Amino acid sequence: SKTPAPSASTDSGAGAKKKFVVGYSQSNNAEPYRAQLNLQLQHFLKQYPDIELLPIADAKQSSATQVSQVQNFITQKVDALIVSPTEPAPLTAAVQQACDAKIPVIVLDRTVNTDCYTAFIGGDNVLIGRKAGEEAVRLLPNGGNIVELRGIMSNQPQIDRDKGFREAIAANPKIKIIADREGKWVKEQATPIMQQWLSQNQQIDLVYGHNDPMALGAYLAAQAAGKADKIKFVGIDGLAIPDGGIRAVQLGQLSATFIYPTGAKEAAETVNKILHGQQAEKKQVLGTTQVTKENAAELYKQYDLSGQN
Amino acid sequence: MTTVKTAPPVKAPGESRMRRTLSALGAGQAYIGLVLILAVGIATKGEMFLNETNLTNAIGAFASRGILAVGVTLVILTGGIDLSVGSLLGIGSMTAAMMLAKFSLDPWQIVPICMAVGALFGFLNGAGTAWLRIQSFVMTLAMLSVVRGLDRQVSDNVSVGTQIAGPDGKLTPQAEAFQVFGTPGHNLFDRIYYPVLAFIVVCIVFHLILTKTRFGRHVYAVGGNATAARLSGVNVTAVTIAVFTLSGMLAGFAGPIDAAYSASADPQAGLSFELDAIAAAVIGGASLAGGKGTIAGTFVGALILTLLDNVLGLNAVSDNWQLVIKGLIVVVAVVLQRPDLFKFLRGGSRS
Amino acid sequence: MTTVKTAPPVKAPGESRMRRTLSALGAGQAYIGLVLILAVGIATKGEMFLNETNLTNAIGAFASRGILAVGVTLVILTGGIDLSVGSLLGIGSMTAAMMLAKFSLDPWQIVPICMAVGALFGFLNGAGTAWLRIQSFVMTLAMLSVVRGLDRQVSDNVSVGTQIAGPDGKLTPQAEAFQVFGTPGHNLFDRIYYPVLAFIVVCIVFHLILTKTRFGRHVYAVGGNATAARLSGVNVTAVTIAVFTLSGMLAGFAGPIDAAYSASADPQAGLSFELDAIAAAVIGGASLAGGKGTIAGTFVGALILTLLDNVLGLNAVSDNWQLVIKGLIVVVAVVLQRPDLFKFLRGGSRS
Amino acid sequence: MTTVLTMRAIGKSFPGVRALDGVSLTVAEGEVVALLGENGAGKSTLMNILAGVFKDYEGEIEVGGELVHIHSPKDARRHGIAMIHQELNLVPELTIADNIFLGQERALLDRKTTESRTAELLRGLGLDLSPRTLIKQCKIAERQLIEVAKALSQNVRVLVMDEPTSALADAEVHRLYEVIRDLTGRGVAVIYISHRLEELEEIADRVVVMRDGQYIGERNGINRDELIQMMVGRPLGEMFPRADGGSTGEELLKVEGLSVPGESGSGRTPLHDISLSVRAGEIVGVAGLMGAGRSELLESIFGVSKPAQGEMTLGGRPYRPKSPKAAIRRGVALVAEDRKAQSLVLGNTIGFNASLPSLKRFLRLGVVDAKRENAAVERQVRELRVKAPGTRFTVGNLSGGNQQKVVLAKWLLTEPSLILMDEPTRGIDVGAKAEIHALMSSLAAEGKGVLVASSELPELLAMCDRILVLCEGRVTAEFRRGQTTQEAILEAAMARQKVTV
Ligand SMILES: Nc1ncnc2c1ncn2[C@@H]1O[C@H](COP(=O)(O)OP(=O)(O)OP(=O)(O)O)[C@@H](O)[C@H]1O
Ligand SMILES: Nc1ncnc2c1ncn2[C@@H]1O[C@H](COP(=O)(O)OP(=O)(O)OP(=O)(O)O)[C@@H](O)[C@H]1O
Ligand SMILES: [Mg+2]
Ligand SMILES: [Mg+2]
Repeated sequence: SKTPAPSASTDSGAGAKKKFVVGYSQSNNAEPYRAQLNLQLQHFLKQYPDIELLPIADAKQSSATQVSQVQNFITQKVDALIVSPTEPAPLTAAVQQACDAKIPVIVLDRTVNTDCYTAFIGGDNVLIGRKAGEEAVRLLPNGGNIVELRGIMSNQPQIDRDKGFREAIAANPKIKIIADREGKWVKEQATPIMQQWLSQNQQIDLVYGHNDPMALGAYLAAQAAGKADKIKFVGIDGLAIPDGGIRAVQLGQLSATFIYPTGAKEAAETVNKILHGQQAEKKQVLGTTQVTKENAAELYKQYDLSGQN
Repeated sequence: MTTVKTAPPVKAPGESRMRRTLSALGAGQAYIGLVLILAVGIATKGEMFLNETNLTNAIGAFASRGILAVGVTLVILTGGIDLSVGSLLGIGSMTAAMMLAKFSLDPWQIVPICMAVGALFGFLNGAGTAWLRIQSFVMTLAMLSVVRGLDRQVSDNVSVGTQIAGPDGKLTPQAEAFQVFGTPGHNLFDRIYYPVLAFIVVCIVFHLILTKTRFGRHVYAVGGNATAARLSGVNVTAVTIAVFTLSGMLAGFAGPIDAAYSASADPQAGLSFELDAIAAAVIGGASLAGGKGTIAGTFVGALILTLLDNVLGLNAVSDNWQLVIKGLIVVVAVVLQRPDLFKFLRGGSRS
Repeated sequence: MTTVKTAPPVKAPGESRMRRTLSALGAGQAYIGLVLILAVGIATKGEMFLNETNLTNAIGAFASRGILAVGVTLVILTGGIDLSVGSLLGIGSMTAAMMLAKFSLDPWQIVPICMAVGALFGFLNGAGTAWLRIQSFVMTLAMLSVVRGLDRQVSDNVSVGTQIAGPDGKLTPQAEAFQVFGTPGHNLFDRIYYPVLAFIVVCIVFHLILTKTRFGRHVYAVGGNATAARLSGVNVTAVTIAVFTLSGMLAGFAGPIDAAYSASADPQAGLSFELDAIAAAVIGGASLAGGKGTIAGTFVGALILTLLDNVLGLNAVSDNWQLVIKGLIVVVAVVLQRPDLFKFLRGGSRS
Repeated sequence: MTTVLTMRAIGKSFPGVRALDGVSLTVAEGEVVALLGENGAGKSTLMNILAGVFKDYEGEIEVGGELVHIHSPKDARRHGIAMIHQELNLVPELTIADNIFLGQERALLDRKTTESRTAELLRGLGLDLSPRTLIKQCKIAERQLIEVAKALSQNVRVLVMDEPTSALADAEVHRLYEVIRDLTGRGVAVIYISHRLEELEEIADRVVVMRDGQYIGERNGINRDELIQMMVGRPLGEMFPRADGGSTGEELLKVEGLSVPGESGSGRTPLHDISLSVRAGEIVGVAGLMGAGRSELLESIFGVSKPAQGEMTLGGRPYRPKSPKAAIRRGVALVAEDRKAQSLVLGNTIGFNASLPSLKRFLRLGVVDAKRENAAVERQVRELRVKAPGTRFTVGNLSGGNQQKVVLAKWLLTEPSLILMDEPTRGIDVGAKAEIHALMSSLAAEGKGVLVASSELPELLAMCDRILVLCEGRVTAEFRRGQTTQEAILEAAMARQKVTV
């Protein structure tokens, strides 16, 4: 690659009306959270008429695929690149290549191990885990037993959501995590695990799921065993889809969930700024909102994008 | 002197009874792997393991995969393989959830539709294998990809819930009815979990088809020696297409069961279920070379897989060690249940 | 009278030359699928597709899976299957990263260790298949699980980076050297991407082994007719164990390549790579029944898979449709490249 | 003459079968010893032990006066023992040269040498094939000769031939005799198994007879009747028990102008403009050299390959079978040439195989009535005197001749009106052969049509009302019963037409 300037790349398009081309490599489309992110990003970028988002590339959870996707985008000489890495390390070199090719890179959601990117936008999983832990402490004032459904063990969000949670519940020594298993982020995996926990006849007071589907999978198992009322369920993600966490809170299935911000809006704004030569913040860490029965309806309306695209 | 010649009687009555008992024992051998796991379960967890709820839960979690395994067994018996069943289950579950969410169809309308969808793709698998003579591994791997793509496209990558609430905040009658497919806690006579029932019924039906009908014989013949089958008047093409279609149909049927189990259809539903299904068949004694295997074996294979999971889970074995131990026990179970185990241990015996 | 008998000349010199040309054409047939994809790539994206960097990137992304495919081809040729290669690549990559991170070993020390680790597990696969007579599908599926569990256990479920910085904040010399295994951007003579080179070398070596050595001949014989091979004095057991060991060894070798490519060893690395590897072999014409297939075919199969991905990606086809189109094109490619395509199209031809 | 091989008190058991019991055998240098015995007598088992097929056996083996232990084919080869197995054992996807030198290659292959050696060996057997031809493209008779070439490729002291001629026609058989004489001239000992007694007369120095896994006795001269008596334990009457010229009825099958294109490289012979007819109650023979198209003709009539041109009628109605299924529905049966590849599901039971084409007969409400099925199979199997412990016995474990009987049973159960037989007595002992001949006669007597292709001319001469002779896919002669001789048939079989390409 012979280092073309980012804007020079659209020469072929010529003419006065210049359209910027943006590529986005998503780590895995088929997670509800990421599907939502895609939807939002498309929605927000549409509001900038001179920006064209290429069809979103789905790495299907494979770092190797994602690296070649980033390389494809470099080959296509996109004007800006957004990446949601599957894992930090594998994408580092690819992002470096984009950087060398003078293509601005926005890292969305998960980090990479290089500073050579233009902006990072993402949630703080340790923070969210901590909030969930604080909620658990609040829900179990007299202490109690918690079971934890983890995401894929080696995923960074799993590690962070676990870390923050454990930090927070240390506040009450009478709260104990009595069991934890890998639910792999999947609802269907969580149900039998919860069933086994229930079979072990231990007192379970709260289920902490690293995402809403797992918490809900556990809820199904508890409901079947007639124990759903005596157990609290806390999840993370808070998606505004009919099958998502906000609705589950509204229905009383989850005691609480925490919105893991997609950052789509911020990403769209940042892309626009960068493409027009404006300064953009290098690191934007997004907060979270706790979804409760009270604010659920309103949050759903706020984040619901169905019908807008 | 002719008497001497005719002497070897094809089946002396006394001998035959003994033989039959022996061969029944040999079949008993096939259950050793299962017995082993049951024994470990009971030894370590006793009542906690060996109670109706736990066993129902364990088998229920595997029911949809078990149903896939029955279809896959048919295909394997003819010497093929079906890698697309996981995706077909996925599209079946998505079809079911959408029919429910968008059109408020009743269960008895949903099931035939899902089965038809599965059968259609299964038919294409069969057509590609039998008519285009593509190796079934490639054909069904391609189908796995195509169907998963379609599934994700129609669902827009968003999971579709099946617990549809009406304006009154309660489940609609259709959504209520849909739960019988397997939302945990919905049982026949408050005891029999529907998916387990469905799995067992499917096993029985296909066991009868394979053992009692001409079609069943033809399935074994095609897998045992396709040329000989054709020269014996078997329509090898038709049999091949039929087994793939049936496998697809069963996967379609497993769709709503899976959707009800999770109370939602995930665009990723059924991902890599094909491996579990094939594993159940092969652990149950089906030979990937074709011509050898039974539904009973597949049933046992499915039980081994799911009960093993359950025993390890109840014993709170860590996730990583579960992977290790599961692999080891599968090997041990397969070795133990070979019919010629004793001969094998004594050494000897060729190829 | 015997003179009359010997008359029918089976090989007239003129005819033989024609025959050979024809059969060479028939081999050319095998590349039609690939040519088709290249044509689509060039037609739709021209220079953007057909340039060294892009092709290198595309093939480089698949290199480690391509190496797995070579090993898997060996196993398939003997009539077996190896599902464990993805996990073995995983443990190979973890071994490499740990050797680098914990013991600061040099690349030439790391590679043999990784290959030995892979070969060890491969040997166990072979032993289970040949000695315990477990179907290789079950044996390697169990190994897939066991090795993944071990991989996750030794790594404590945390990925291990390979870009180790020394006290001066720069990469250690070993980490620097490790990058040649395939960290993107590290090329031989600034042009040749090492993993692509490694893949091609592995292909050539194993092509020669299969076509020029006794061992290669025996591999084909075992897969083509194990009984005949045994009766001819071929040590079927040894050949079986050898191919699994080699497959494991190659997977171990692919480990550091994958680790360098990702600049880290993920405990999940290699997940479901086995399907890609087997698909490459089978698309390349290997028959799962054994005895039929070539390394050249597998190489073409790997190119088809990875270039297809690349073309679809460059054309910015949406991912869901990519899955659909990919499945369809694989089917078309496989149909087009069958050696008897023309005969097949004319109808007729019986199995 | 010095003794090269001594087998002493050899015994072998399989589950439920005592295949060999205390059998001894000695063979001297340059001697041809024939092993004779009924199907299932244990001949192949005895020789398989010698060739290292089985890991364990009872008894002792001495080669060249030295006690040896043979537990693998490699051991056998080391002691200079080579065997041509009864069932063909070649790798279809490899070339002839690769197959011949399989297991004896150098670590680095030497194509040139092996191919030129192969060409030499093939020439010696009168086979004009390129060493690079794939086995799957070779005809079954060619494959059998390739097996011979494979055995000859080694430096042998003892050569075992287990029915090496079962797929060969006379000309090839004589070529094989020349090869054997050449070998014995060089001091090689040959053990020769065959059910064709007339072959033994020509080639064997000594005949050893086995029955039910035991040594019965041996003779130096060949006295047919005595040998048969020893083999089957009773005198056997007429070998070919067909009364002269059976009365024939209506025309059953009529074939006119049948042409089938061959496929290059598939080993199939094209057929040109063949016309024939078979009447009810008639046995029609088809003679020809190997590759003459006999099998192809029968298979075409059975709907295996679609004819390009020609008309057929069956029982007066037009007959154009699209598939074997259609043929079977019209009451046609084919006893195919290669029982292992074309006729049997080896891994399944006798009962499964026997009832496969006739299951329709046993259906009740769409379900197979196992009782009726079993009864019918058992009756048929007993009638044909299949030697097996029961109908649930795995076909693959039967002796070759008994497998052939299962194939016959399978087709008789379909109650065909026209039965096509391709080498029906291949690998069948004299006793059983007589039974099959009797069976053919009785089928004809029942008013069925029989069309039989065979490489054994005496069989055709004795059994058939008419004999068609094929050469390179054309009918070159037709003889009526009693109006021809072996020589006349052979001449017609070699009446090659000048083909202008
Ligand atoms: N692998 C096996 N398992 C079980 N029984 C076997 C096996 N091989 C041979 N037998 C049995 O051993 C007996 C002897 O068989 P063998 O093949 O030696 O007969 P044969 O004399 O060669 O007969 P034929 O002339 O038909 O070839 C038969 O009853 C046969 O069924
Ligand atoms: N590649 C093959 N696939 C299937 N069958 C084959 C193949 N090669 C040969 N055969 C068999 O061999 C037969 C060819 O023999 P053909 O009809 O030409 O001669 P024939 O007179 O029957 O002589 P013989 O059977 O003695 O060789 C085919 O009809 C078929 O039964
Ligand atoms: Mg024999
Ligand atoms: Mg023939």
